[in-house]
Amino acid sequence: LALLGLAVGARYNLGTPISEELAAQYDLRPVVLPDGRGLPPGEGRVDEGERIYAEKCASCHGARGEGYPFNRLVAEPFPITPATEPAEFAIGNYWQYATTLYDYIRRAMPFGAEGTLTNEEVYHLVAFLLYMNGIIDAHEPINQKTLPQVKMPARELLQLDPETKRRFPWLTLP
Amino acid sequence: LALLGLAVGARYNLGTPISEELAAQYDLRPVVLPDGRGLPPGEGRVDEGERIYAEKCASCHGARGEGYPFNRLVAEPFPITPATEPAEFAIGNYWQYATTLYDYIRRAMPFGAEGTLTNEEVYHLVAFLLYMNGIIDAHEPINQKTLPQVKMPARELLQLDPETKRRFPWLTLP
Amino acid sequence: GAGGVLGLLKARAQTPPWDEETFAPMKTLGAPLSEYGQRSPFEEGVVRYISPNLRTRHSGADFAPLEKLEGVITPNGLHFERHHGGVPQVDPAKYRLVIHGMVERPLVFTLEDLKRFPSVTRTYFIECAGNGQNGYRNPPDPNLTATRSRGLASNASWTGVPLALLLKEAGVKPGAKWLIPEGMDAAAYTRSLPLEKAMEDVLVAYAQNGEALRPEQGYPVRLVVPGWEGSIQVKWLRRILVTDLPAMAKDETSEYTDVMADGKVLAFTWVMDPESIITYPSGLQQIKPGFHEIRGLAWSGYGRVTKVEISFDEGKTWRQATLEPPVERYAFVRFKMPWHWDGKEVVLWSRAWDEKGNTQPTREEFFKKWGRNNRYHYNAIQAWRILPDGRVVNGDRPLGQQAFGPVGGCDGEVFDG
Amino acid sequence: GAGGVLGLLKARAQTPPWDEETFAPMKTLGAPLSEYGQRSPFEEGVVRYISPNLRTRHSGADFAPLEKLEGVITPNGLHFERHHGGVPQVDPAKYRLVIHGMVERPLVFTLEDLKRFPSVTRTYFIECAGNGQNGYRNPPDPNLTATRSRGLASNASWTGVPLALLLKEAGVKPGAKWLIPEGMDAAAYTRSLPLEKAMEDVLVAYAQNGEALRPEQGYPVRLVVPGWEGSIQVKWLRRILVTDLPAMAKDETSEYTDVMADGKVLAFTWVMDPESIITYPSGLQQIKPGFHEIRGLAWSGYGRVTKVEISFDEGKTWRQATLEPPVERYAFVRFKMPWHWDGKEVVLWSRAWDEKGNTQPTREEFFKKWGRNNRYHYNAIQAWRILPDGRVVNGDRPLGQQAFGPVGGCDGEVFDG
Ligand code: HEC
Ligand code: HEC
Ligand SMILES: [Ca+2]
Ligand SMILES: [Ca+2]
Ligand SMILES: [Ca+2]
Ligand SMILES: [Ca+2]
Ligand SMILES: [Ca+2]
Ligand SMILES: [Ca+2]
Ligand SMILES: [Co+2]
Ligand SMILES: [Co+2]
Repeated sequence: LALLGLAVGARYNLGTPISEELAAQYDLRPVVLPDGRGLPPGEGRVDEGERIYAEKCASCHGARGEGYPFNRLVAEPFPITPATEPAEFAIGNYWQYATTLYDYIRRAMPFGAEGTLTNEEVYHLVAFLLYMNGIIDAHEPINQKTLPQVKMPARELLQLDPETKRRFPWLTLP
Repeated sequence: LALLGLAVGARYNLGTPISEELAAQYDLRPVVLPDGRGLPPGEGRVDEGERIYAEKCASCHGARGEGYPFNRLVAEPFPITPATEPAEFAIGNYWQYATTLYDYIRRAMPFGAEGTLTNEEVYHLVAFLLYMNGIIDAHEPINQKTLPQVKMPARELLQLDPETKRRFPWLTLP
Repeated sequence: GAGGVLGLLKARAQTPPWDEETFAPMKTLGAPLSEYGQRSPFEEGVVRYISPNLRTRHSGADFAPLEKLEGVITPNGLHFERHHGGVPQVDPAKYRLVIHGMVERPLVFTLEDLKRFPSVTRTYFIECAGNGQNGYRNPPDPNLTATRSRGLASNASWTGVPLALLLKEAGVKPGAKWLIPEGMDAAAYTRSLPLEKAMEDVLVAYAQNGEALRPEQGYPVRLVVPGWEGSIQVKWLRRILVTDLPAMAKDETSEYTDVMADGKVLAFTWVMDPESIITYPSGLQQIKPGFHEIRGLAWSGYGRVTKVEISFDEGKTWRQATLEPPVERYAFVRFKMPWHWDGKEVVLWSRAWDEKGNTQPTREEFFKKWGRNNRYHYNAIQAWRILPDGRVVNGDRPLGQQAFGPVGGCDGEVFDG
Repeated sequence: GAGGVLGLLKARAQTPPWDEETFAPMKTLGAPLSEYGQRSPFEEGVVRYISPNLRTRHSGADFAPLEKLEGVITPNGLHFERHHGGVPQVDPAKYRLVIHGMVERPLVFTLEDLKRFPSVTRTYFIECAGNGQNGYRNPPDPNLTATRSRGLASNASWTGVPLALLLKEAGVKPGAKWLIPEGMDAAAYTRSLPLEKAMEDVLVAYAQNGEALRPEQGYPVRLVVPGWEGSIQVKWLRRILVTDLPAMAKDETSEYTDVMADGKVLAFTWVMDPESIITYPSGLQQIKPGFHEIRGLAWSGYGRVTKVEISFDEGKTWRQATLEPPVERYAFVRFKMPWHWDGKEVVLWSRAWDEKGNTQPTREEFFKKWGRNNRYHYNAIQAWRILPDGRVVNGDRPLGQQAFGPVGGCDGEVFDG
């Protein structure tokens, strides 16, 4: 019976091909990779970030990022120790990749009005938060090129889970 | 560790013993067995049954048991054949044990007011329905002793399912 | 913006699976945490099928929507229902089970007592003996669905205490052979169950798929009698009389007895015969040419399903489907077969085989043995016909000229009509 | 009448389990057939536990009521919840999944497309990496229940298409190593998943315990990643980016990383360690002397649970519990042990072993390796203490004098406080 002749490995011909152009349109909040791919053109400045932060973020994260009612965003630029309370974990002492900040703010903030920030606004906020955490100077511009270069203090603590290393020997942390 | 010393086959000592007297009180609608056990004292008469039937049953089963809106209760006193439509199945042509009638009426009728008939009323109704189905004469009294003796025409059709016979060789139909 | 690209796309002959909304920005915060989750409102159409003539009745049955379900677990809200006097509401704190009759120590158990005993959780199907009744129609119903063909069956993970343990606790007296379980529904429903089966694998169950039994399935306590017809698995169980004779209760004499083609009437046909039903593609669905996975359910009251076969030529040749593990005894089994539909009319048959070597008959074979006016234990092969336009309809062929039909296994109320 | 007999009975010292109502005549007709069954009103108290401080929040978690459930299936309405921006309401007709990035053919799938692929149904647990967080408290919380100890885990029969098939359909390009699945919740939640795991056993699931996914579990489509932490099993899945680097997303860097006792922070601790929790008797329950069946749940992200042991002397000696079949890989297993409680104070411990030889540490052992300010992957043995009056309380012993506690795995919102 020829009805059942489905060769192993053959395609099922289900789903519809979508052009790169349409896929890009579907890509509403592009993923930012640690090497900077996914970052848009544009540039952020600390002072402009400060202004936007006060308007759109401070009500949840505190006037200077100290937290309340939601997460603390600002910490000293030294990594945490095992004695640091998790409530104190924040960008300066715990975040390991600066690119994550761009990805996450564009993706998920401000809470309740996600997806409303422009790419440029996100750059400003990232610059401001990196500055507040003592990671960059007030005048350092943040863009496609500079952001992936920013070294986060907590990166030196980060290691791969040993079981993950065992199962995926090729895997390294960026 | 003595904590776990539960001998195989030992009792769990769960549940509370109940006296025969209390169990009888819990036995709200006693099971009537084909040999008559479970039948109460008392006696039923066809004419009295006719009166109760008209009052409490006819609205659902038809003035003379012909059915509508619910089951037909009256049929010719001959067993069904494979050509008989199931809607025609009724006491005279399909019921195999007269005791079932007592058990069921006391247990489950009148629909919506179950458990409201007295033992005596049930006897009268059984007598009336057996009479209407041509199984007994108008003057035959129905009681603990006579009811289990009543032969139902359809009993001769009834056989044990062969698989049941195979699995439970001791099993016979009363 | 999306306009330009989409304008271009709209020109294409075949409508692509996107429109403006596909590219719409995501919404804001969703619903907060909730104590007991409900289905998506978009799933409200997945319901049990209630025959229009049974909607206002208190004795009747409704069907699990088999073709809308995946895997083998029937969700509790969709488990088929069958009752003879409506669903009683029972307060678990006031619930009592009495075991009496031919026992050394008549006992009364609270629900808490029952839960303290060693427990067993097993997945078992429960099937109404009246399942398949629509198969008695001639000519066959063209609008049949998998639900209306075999949906008086469901499958759940039941938890309870083995009835054997309760009986040992009460001490069964010599000479006892039968149990008469009784429900606390309005009909005080009773049946007769051989003690031997109870000692083997019957459960006094209090949970269904992890949570308490649903009211329609006997809350707080029911019997689960693996492999046997649903009606013997007494719900809302209030007592068990231990005795030496069967009761020959109304529902094991006037109902749930089988009128055979030779005129005999069989009593105590307890074991449910092997069954299978293709749920995809099935009646009233519509498919497109190309790849499909044929999916279905199979079960047998004789134990394990060993094999399910599918025929594309009305029984001339058969191909073996895959059974998805774990394949459990007395439980639904999901079978599957990859298939490429070329757009030509075709009829699909399925048949299950069980560990005792039983399989399903064709309709002709079934009616040679069972009477045409029987109401129970229909388990003939169900055929589905795929029409060239992709519509799926009942593929059963008429048997002769005579018109007949199921006039009901519910005391004159047909299950489905 | 009942009065006389009952009057007599009332004189007895121990109250018997009956009163006037036990002997009350049965009620009349119950409820008619219904399209979708609901729980008994008497079961309304069986709900997920929501920490009082999370009731109004849109990012949080709630707990499955483990000690109120039987068997291994978590009912869909009681499956634990965890989300970062509330539960979106998704129209299945408008739903699309896009696979793009390093693929030969970027593809868009409708829900119907996904269901046409070969399907798999398997029972898998899903556990939040933050489960067990209450174990970080010192001194231990005396009011801990099994729910609050380990209820951020649930177990369901999931149906879906293997992600491997969708990836083959799109044609993964050489050099691709990672997938970035994205949710359609407000947070457009993303994580990084190695392609290798996807090719092995990851499901793109659309059904849960037979019916469509519940909204809280990702309706209409989610990832199921057997054995791995819940947060990587992206819900409301809208697209998968195929790429060569992990995203190092917020929830795999700032959250769901583990602060070890030696000061290192571990990334990608995906596999869930073995767990067991005695659900009966457990915290805040009360038992009577006599027979009890100790019952509990065990699972491991390393595969099959091979053994569960129970200790009655805080780990000096161990006895093996019975595992109830079928024992499936990456799934809850129900363990049981018959036990006679003599009324003396006793502490119960349980520990699970898996097919890779892993077991659970004591609290001391756990904290030697994992930091006291970590928030995830707590899997130390949970102790329950039975007091002489039968009350069951947290049996964990305090560790030193220092008070500490879980300050939250939910971005500063504690799960339970
Ligand atoms: C209405 C409240 C609210 C507003 C306004 C808000 N946030 Fe947040 N923010 C939250 C919540 C809640 C979380 C935690 C989300 C979760 O559970 O994943 C969060 C998390 C974050 C985090 C991650 C913190 C961590 O270490 O995990 C960052 C960074 C952040 N917000 C930045 C911003 C910025 C920048 C803005 C303004 C554009 C902003 N937020 C506005 C509520 C808010
Ligand atoms: C309100 C409607 C109603 C009334 C009143 C009623 N019945 Fe019924 N009867 C039914 C229904 C409905 C059934 C089917 C029950 C089931 O599904 O098991 C039935 C079934 C029966 C049967 C079984 C028929 C068979 O062959 O299966 C008998 C016998 C019977 N009734 C006798 C009586 C008697 C005697 C009375 C009066 C005391 C009575 N009924 C009053 C509705 C009624
Ligand atoms: Ca039968
Ligand atoms: Ca059947
Ligand atoms: Ca009848
Ligand atoms: Ca982790
Ligand atoms: Ca854990
Ligand atoms: Ca954080
Ligand atoms: Co019936
Ligand atoms: Co989080």
